[in-house]
Amino acid sequence: MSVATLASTPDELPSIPWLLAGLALLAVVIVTLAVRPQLFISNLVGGLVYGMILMMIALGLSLILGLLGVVNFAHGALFMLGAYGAYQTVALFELPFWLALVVVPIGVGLLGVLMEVTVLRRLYGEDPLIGLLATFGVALMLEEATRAQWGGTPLSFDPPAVLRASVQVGFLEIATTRLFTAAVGALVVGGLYVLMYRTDFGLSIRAGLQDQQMAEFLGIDIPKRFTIVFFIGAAIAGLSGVLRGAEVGMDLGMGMDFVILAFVVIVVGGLGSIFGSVVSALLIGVAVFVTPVMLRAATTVAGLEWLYVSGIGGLMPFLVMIGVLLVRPRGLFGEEGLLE
Amino acid sequence: MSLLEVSGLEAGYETGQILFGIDLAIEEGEAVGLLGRNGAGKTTTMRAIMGADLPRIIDGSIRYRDAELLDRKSYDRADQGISFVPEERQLFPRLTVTENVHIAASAAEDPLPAEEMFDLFPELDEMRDRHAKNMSGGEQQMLAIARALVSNPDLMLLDEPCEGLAPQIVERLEDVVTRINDERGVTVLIVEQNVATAMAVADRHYILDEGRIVEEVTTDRLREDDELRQRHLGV
Amino acid sequence: MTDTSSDDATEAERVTDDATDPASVTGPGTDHESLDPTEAALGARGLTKRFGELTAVGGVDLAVPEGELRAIIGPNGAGKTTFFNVLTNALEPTAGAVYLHGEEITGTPQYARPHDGLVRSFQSNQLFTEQTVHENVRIVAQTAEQGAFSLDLLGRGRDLATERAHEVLELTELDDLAEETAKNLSHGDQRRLGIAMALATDPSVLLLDEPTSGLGAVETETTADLIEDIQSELGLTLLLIEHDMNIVLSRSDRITVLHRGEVLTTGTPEEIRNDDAVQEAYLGERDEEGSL
Amino acid sequence: MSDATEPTADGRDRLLASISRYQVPIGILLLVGLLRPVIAHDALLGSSYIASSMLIWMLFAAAFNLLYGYSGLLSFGHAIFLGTGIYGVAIGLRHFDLPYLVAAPIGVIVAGLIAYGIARLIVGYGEIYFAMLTLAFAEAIHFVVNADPFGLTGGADGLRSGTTPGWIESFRGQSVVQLGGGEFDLYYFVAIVFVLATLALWQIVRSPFGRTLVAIRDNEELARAMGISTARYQVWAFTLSGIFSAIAGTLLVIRNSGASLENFGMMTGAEVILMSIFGGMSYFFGPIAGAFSWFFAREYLTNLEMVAVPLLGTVDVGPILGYWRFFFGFLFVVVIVLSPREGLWGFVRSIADRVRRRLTEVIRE
Repeated sequence: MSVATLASTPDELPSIPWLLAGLALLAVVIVTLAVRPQLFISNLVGGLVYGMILMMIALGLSLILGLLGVVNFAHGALFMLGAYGAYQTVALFELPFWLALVVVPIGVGLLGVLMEVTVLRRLYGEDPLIGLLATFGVALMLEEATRAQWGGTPLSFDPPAVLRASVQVGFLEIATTRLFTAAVGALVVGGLYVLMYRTDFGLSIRAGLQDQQMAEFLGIDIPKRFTIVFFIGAAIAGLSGVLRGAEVGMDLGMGMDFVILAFVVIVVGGLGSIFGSVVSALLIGVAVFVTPVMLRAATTVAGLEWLYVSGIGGLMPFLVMIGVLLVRPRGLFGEEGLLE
Repeated sequence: MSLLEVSGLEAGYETGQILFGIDLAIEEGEAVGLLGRNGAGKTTTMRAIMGADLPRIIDGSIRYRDAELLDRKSYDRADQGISFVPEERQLFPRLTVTENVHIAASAAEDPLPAEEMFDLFPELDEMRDRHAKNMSGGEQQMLAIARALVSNPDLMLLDEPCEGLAPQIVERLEDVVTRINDERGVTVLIVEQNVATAMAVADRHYILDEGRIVEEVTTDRLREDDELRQRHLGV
Repeated sequence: MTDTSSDDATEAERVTDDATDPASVTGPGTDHESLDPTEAALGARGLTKRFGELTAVGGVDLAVPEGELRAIIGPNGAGKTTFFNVLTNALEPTAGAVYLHGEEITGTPQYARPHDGLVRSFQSNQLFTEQTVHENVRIVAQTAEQGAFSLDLLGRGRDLATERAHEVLELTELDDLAEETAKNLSHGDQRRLGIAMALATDPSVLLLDEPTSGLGAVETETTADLIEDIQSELGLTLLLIEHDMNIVLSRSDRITVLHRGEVLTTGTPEEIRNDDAVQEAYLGERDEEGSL
Repeated sequence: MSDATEPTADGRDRLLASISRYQVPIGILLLVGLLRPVIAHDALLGSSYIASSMLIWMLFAAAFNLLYGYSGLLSFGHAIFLGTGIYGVAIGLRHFDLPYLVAAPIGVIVAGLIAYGIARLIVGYGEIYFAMLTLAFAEAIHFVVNADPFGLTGGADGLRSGTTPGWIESFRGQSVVQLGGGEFDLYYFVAIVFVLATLALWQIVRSPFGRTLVAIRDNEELARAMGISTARYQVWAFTLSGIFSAIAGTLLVIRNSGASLENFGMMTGAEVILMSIFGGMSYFFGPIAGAFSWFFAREYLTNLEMVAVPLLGTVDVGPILGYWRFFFGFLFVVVIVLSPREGLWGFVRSIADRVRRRLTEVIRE
């Protein structure tokens, strides 16, 4: 069967159904722009920001996945702790948000290191499912501990005044939290890229990803580097938690919700591809926010309002994933044979 | 004092013990061959010296410059000046030639200039930005040797560096290894299925059978004694 | 099933044409193979496997007549195991075709091969480690009886398979160990169990990947005897990857030498022993001047 | 074993052999008979209230373990099937006035179809992929149920009224089955289904099909080389596991008097994993023991207010034990790190083995 796939060339022209689907999508976008321009654009921005958060979580998750072969289920819990940590700092200790922005990710990163050293280290080389289950147990413990400490009801805190304002861009008003989140997200991606592709440290990590034993034969202390990477991944999760908490608040379910979404992002983008994760996170973020608007506009214009499905936005990541899996089993930019 | 001294080494995998007491000693500056049939335990010995996760060590000792290596991690062993060209080469497939060399240099205390490697293997110079997975077997082997050499080691372990390569490339590699040993004074321990290569590179050989050293011979004796070769090596 | 496989076959042939002309790839020694692959018990034409730029198996032609014991030799890394992998479709060939008793089976899935009569053993001990020796063989026998998939929840096929498993264990002299857990067997017994499991599929063509690796001299001979006995008793066609030259030269009907993924030559043990190219490429007995 | 010399010894051996051969059915019957009276004892919970919930979750866990324990595939999405069983009955009774005996099989069949479809789509991926993809599907289906399509599922409110079959009478939290004039506790209805379903699961596990699953789990590559169509076996393992999970769901809907959204929730799928692995996935009774300890711990610990600690006097532990999940999670992680496949049941068995060995020694002397 894949003999046939081998024969097909990548620069093949898109087939008729794909062309039609693309044209239909374009038509819907135009209709939506005509009917509700402001809502469309503002949801587009909202989607991109949401995508940035997804992207940061997914990057940390995929870094650890690639390195240790473990889907770190507790990654979502670390994200959640970032948000609650910010709440503790800002609302309870009444310290500045900017302090939380620096201190909380470091604290979450250290917690991640603790987890790596006490639990995950014992599971290197084991069946990857065991690592998945162990981190899953840790995630539940963290969640329960959070419930004990901060209670089960959703919380929020007031971000500093700068972030409560909004900026006028053309006819559009964008909340500064969103701009700030987008900026931080871009910085994180850029920083990770530089670290991974422009430094010796990153080179050794990439080598360790491809052949850990050989990297150690060359004199590289891979376990130590893994711990550092774990810190970085956990800290990024904590940072995104702080940002998310500032924008929309926090609850106990956010950890699990986002770790699942981050995994969907990785699957759609293709395992092991930083670029793939970035693209798919933004794609999914936009899909979540924009689809309802487009669907509403299209059904209104066509007079088929019964076709409108409420809550379609939240379903989009999964629809995108199923679609991608059916068409490109390895994700958009996945490499063959990685982690299977 | 030998540079490397292995005594009573017993090791194995989950499926069973492979080594049943290996004793060997290598002096500084020597080039020594480790020969034997398939499954005799040659690769297992090499991996044990290098401190790989597997095999499990059951008993014995590995002393390097008179210090015990067994309780050291493999990256510590590399730091002490041991480098390894494993069977199957184990290049980093999605790193470029330059990166493969650079990573070894960056991990070493006193590396050789990468340019020297490219002088040694002009073929590699022409494909600096190529990913290792896209190279031919011979080019990969050159890169594996360059990667091991760039860290400026005192002891170099080579596990079947010539397997599956064309005769003229085998000759190139034999020549390079000989020069590394003669000109740079790097001590060499080489595992070879190809007895001719082992004889071309090394002066002295240990012959392994069923996890034990059964014979220690000079190259001359090995060349002359057909019966010996036939008995232990099947050639 | 037949429909899809023939589709795949044509697809594969087209790839072959695009990629390499089989006639031009084949090495100089291939005229030793007088039989057409489609008329052999097991045949291959232009079989190729590439990993990226690396050609592990490059356009191999092969035709093993019914009932022959054919040895495949070659230095490490010559592509012998990869060749087995593409023959059994554990790895999908990049190009080329595989024939079994005259029928092309190139595109059929890996699990379908044993049901067609082509089965292989593994170089390292691959077993269902947690189960008993008997259970290991019985599961394979049951698969042979019931097909690649069977939702047999009531155990109707169990007795037949049990009987067959006993027969195979007797044949391979493992019956005393039938209730032992596979992972507790000695290395040699594990190797034998691997062969027993392959036999339980009731094959017509058996591929053995270094059945004596890791065995001592005595065990090696016993295993070789066993293989010969089994072959004559069951009338199998046998393809054997083997490092031990004594065994190869004394037991095989003909020998195919692989070198860097290509067939260097094929011939009787006598011919191979006297072939200079083989001596140079494989046995390494060449002039000392050239190498020093 | 078969060539015993003395006829009496032969008879005893045969009895022992058949006991060991049928220890699972015997165990199941013992379990069903003893569970209710034992936990009602004052030294334990002092109430039989949760006995039927325990049985239902035991069935769910055993069904889950058909997949993970015997085929090595981990599913985070088994809430899908439990939930489909629950909602199948609830929707059938409430919206279509179907009798329970029609609605329940429909729910089970639908769950089987969903399982088959999902498995076909994802069974070829690696283990981690598979696990995470089941979770993604569970989230997606949770989402759909929450959206209340066509007013069928009741969204976040779930379905309560009109979902109890007519032959169930509930008062003061006890459910009673009324059948042909007589009446008996719901526990016995659940027990009958439980026995039938677990016996069927046991038969699956020991059938040629089940043995092949274990072989695939052991060595997938070898299985394929020996002619086993591994993907199809795994698809069917997933489907059967889904079907039996749905059977548990058709019971749970009666026990809980209705369907709630959280039946499809992430935590439902998570709990069955925790129970099964904590109990010990290598054994048929492992997950069953795990479900028992989960419910027992929950009831026992949350009812515990004061604990007498030597030197410290009584300590008010109520507030801490309210977060019993934290401690269960901790124990779970310990089990995973120490012996991922053995669990509680493996521990119990090793102790039992030691006692038996000690006893035979004593008897011999």
